[in-house]
Amino acid sequence: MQTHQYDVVIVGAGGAGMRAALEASGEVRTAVISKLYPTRSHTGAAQGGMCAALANVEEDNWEWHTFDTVKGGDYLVDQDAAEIMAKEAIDAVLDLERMGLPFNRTPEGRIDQRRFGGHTRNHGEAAVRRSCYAADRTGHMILQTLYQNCVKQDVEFFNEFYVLDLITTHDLSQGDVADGEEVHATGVVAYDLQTGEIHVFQAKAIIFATGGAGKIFKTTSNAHTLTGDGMALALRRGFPLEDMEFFQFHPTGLAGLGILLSEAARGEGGILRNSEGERFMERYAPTIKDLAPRDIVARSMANEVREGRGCGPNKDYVLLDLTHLEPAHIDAKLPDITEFARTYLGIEPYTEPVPVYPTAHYAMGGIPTNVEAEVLRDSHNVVKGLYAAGEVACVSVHGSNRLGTNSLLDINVFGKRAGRTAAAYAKTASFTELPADAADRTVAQLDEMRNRPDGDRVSDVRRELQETMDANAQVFRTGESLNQALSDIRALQARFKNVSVQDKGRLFNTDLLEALELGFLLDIAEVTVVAAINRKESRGGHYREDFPDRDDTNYMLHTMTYRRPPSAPDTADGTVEGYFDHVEEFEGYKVVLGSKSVTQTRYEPMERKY
Amino acid sequence: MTATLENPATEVGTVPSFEVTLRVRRYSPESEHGEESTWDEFTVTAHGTDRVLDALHKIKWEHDGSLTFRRSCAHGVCGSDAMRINGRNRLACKTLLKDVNPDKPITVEPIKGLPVIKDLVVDMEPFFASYREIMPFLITSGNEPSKERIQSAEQRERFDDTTKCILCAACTSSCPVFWTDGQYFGPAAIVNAHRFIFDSRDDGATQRLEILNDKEGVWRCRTTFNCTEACPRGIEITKAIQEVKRAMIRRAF
Amino acid sequence: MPSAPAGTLYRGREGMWSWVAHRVTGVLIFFFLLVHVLDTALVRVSPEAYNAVISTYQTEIMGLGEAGLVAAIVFHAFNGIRIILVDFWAKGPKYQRVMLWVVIGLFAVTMAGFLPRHLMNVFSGGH
Amino acid sequence: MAAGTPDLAAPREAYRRKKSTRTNYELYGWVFMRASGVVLLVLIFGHLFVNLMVGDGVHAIDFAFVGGKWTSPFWQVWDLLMLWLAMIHGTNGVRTIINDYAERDTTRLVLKLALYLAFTIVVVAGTLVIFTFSPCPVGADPSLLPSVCFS
Ligand SMILES: Cc1cc2nc3c(=O)[nH]c(=O)nc-3n(C[C@H](O)[C@H](O)[C@H](O)COP(=O)(O)OP(=O)(O)OC[C@H]3O[C@@H](n4cnc5c(N)ncnc54)[C@H](O)[C@@H]3O)c2cc1C
Ligand code: HEM
Ligand code: SF4
Ligand code: F3S
Ligand code: FES
Repeated sequence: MQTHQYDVVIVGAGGAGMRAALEASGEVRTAVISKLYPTRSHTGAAQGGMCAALANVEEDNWEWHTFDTVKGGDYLVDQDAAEIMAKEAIDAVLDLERMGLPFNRTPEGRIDQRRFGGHTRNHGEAAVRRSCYAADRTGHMILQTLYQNCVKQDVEFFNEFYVLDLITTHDLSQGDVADGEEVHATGVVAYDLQTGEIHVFQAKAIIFATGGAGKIFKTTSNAHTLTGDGMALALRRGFPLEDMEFFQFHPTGLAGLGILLSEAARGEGGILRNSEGERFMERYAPTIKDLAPRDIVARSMANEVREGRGCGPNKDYVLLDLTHLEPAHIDAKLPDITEFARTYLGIEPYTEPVPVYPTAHYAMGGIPTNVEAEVLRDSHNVVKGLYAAGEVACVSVHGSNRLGTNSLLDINVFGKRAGRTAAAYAKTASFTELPADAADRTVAQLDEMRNRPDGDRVSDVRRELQETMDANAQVFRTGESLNQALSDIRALQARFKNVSVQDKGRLFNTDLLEALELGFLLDIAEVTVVAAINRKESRGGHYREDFPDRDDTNYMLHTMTYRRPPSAPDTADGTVEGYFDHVEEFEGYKVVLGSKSVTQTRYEPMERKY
Repeated sequence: MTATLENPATEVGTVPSFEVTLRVRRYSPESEHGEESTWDEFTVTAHGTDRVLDALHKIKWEHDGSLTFRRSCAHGVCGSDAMRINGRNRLACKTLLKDVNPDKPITVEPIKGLPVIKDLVVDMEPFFASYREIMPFLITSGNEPSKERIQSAEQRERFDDTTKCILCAACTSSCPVFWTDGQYFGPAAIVNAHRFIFDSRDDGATQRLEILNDKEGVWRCRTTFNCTEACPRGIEITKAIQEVKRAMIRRAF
Repeated sequence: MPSAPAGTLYRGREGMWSWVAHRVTGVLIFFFLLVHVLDTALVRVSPEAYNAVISTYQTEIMGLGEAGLVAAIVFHAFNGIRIILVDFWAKGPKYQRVMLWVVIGLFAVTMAGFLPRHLMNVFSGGH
Repeated sequence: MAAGTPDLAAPREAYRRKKSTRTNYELYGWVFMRASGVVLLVLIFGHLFVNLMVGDGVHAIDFAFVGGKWTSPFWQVWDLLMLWLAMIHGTNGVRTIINDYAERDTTRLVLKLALYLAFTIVVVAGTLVIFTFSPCPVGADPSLLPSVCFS
């Protein structure tokens, strides 16, 4: 076992993590721990763009951007955070450009912008060109640019280190904090994949930037490594997760595969058609049609398929039609995604429409933070020295449905803020002594897992989890389907207790890591479903067929999911009688729900029409 | 109920499944074979749109959990899974089984020229060390503009090709010159230098050209084109290397 | 199941094999040149010595070897030009494969012009 | 050749790039290879043509033939240029190859010393021969001499 001491430790080297590192590493001793080489992070897969009201090509301003974000999130957005994000977007883009990001350019040599779903001029009048982009590789360029600047600043990386535990002064999953006491995060425990060695990192400030959890679903645009590690680690320490029921399904995944075709395809003029060749989005969103927010488009597509207007032998997908676009235009603006269609489906997008179907894409929920990226341990208190940014966090700027291009923005704006506040805090704070047994739990877990005799295969349990999530907690949900998912997850949690790994070695044991990741997935799926069962309304990405309407009277609140000991009271901070009071008992713990109010500044909830 | 498909994996059209055999080169110092490499054969059932990565996953998940390889994005954008498939460097997640003649066993080996850690996993550190040496970041002089730097669409186009690199190392580890002693900077480092040398906003070209005007720099490239053929991003690597060489010559004469 | 461990040959394409050939021919020519200069130097010793050595070139076996040498030079020379075009002509890298076929074509034509005559000389016994 | 040698010995040692020289040496070498290549193309093809194709081909080569050629300054310069360019070109080429394949420093050093020694001997010998060559050595068998000796 090795121990390290850093002022700031950043977990995750995706966009959010590296943006934070650039802020912090110049100020204090900083380490970035990542289970992947930084440039392998899934930020690199993002395609379409990053929006900011630069107004380089047409009139635009950050207020409109705020409004679109709020409306897109079906009013569950914390509007103070959305305002900050929209305002700081402009600098975030300019920062990146100055760091060297090769944006596409206008004829005048400025950063070019294009249309994207849900982004409008003057509060919904028409689509506006707000997304700054580099072909359909914007995320790739952001990730590369940030990494390049980390190289420039000599940021210290621990690559292929898996963080497996968070060390805190209190374990809230075991009991409450006494009044007046502060909860501090003091370090993390990491596993060096290459050697199998355990490393304990002591830190004054820790930033979680571990990305999403798309692998709880089967059909997803997310990487194999997006297993919700950061969220699960926080949850296991008794910290809440916010709005987990809201998961975004991106309308245009390659049918059957889930590989994403960016919304930019529609931003550049692509059209969705059903088996009758009809441009069906005209019926669902007459004003902005194919560029409606993702939840609406995904639902419309699923509905077309359900009503028998799907295409293909099984009538189970719709078509994304680019054939009316100039091949040269496609090559210039959408080179990668058309290549995906060719490589993976053997379809030539110049001449044939591409089969698409919604794919699990983005977790709107996550570790709750305030606008300074400080992690909350209930609806008002922060955890000292713990920060989160990026997809792992819930600020909440996306509410119940994220607008396209707002996540690359989120990781830059709040990544920067996290780095800044963490460094500032680390300058004033001192190290907290780590308990001598800080790593014991992790070591025991690893040994136990490694030495377990024959049991279930990790892959079987994972597959069944993903299948039940796809079948029961996807675009359309009902109380019944969700309860089915929950009971499946319960059974799988039980089986997980004796899954066994075949690789018993120490070196590069990915078999073992997959087993641990499965544990994270199960925990995340569990709270996602519990929160979804509890929210008896439809809003944004969460659509309940048994409650098809939005219910602002009862549910204009963020869900907070806590893991508590079985003996703890059934109520959590912010419990609302009759609504957010669901409790699920599991073996050894229970999941308790509370709420957090939604911050509204200038926009009153309205009906969401496009 | 939900509109989720009964069988969401249903492919476009009906694709028959077939049996495919993979011959994988194994190396695991902890195993009974010690420092010796061995070949293992596995036969799995695959479908029409399955990639080599899917087959490797099937092996790992259904046959031998100890088979070790890197992967993440599974669609050719993260650069994790460059390996030698039927003798050529490719990304496992971008190589359809049906395109590599599944009638015969498909050989899978780690990329060449970097130290093997386990099975298909190699130590990437030397590769990234070369990358870091060419100063892969924008170098500017003068004051930061308050808004963006101006760059015309043509100037942006000039280095577009080399911005696509995902640092997968397929090129460098396909280069016969790199195999010999591993001291050569390798095509990937040159590609990333090219990306900045030809960026109109950058002022560090001289330094980078100097770094690559080295015994182990661009002059070691013998234009074998293995790199260009291996690049999963379709970057014209040899062309980029030649452009860097010519830039150096222009500077020297 | 496990068979003997042996890495396979890298399946490079035209570019790689033409480089291998260029290298092999280059070395071949180099060593021939060493010998050739030294034997030519014998003209300094005496006409007899020179002619004695040179006459060994005039056997059939050496004649065939010489044909091989010329082939090596011809390939190396034409491929050298191809490499130079790859280096200095902007479209060179794009057409490298085509150019290799041109090299092979030119090689065939040149050898077709040279070989019959040379072999005739070699086997006809000359003097 | 080494291109595809099934070198398997597997896991290599990690390495550090050695401190290296940043001069224009490799650049000039590279340019020279191309420039000399083009010139050599002409020189060698001319040489081969005259020696092997004109008249009786190889069988025509003897002391008289060579001596006859070198009485002309044109062929003297031609052959001298060819000798030098080909030797530098070839030596530099072989140097590259040694750099590629010799992994141990001592091996590399030994091979290169041998190479440069060979280069020196051959170039010196060749040059001397071309310049100090007398087509009509005294006391030689007249039937072996070129016709110029009798005019
Ligand atoms: C295909 C696709 C296209 C997208 N397109 C767009 C778009 O056009 N516009 C837009 O705004 N958004 C887009 N998004 C969303 C956006 O890309 C992501 O939400 C965002 O990049 C997440 O960044 P991140 O930094 O939070 O996480 P990631 O980039 O996923 O990084 C996570 C990091 O955490 C590390 N990590 C995880 N777990 C551990 C652990 N246990 N220990 C150590 N390290 C760990 C990983 O190694 C990685 O470095 C897209 C997403 C996808 C999947
Ligand atoms: C006939 C005209 C010739 C031409 C056009 C020519 C051209 C070239 C070129 C362009 C190269 C550089 C290749 C590279 O950098 O990849 C080269 C390499 C080489 N040449 Fe020549 N050459 C010629 C004659 C010769 C002769 C006469 C010799 C031998 C003495 C020779 C020996 C070599 C060697 C050994 C190499 C190095 C090969 C390598 O590094 O792979 N060449 N030649
Ligand atoms: S240039 Fe191509 S092959 Fe080389 S590292 Fe980059 S993407 Fe991979
Ligand atoms: S494979 Fe190597 S030799 Fe040059 S053309 Fe590519 S770097
Ligand atoms: S897994 Fe990302 S490139 Fe293959």
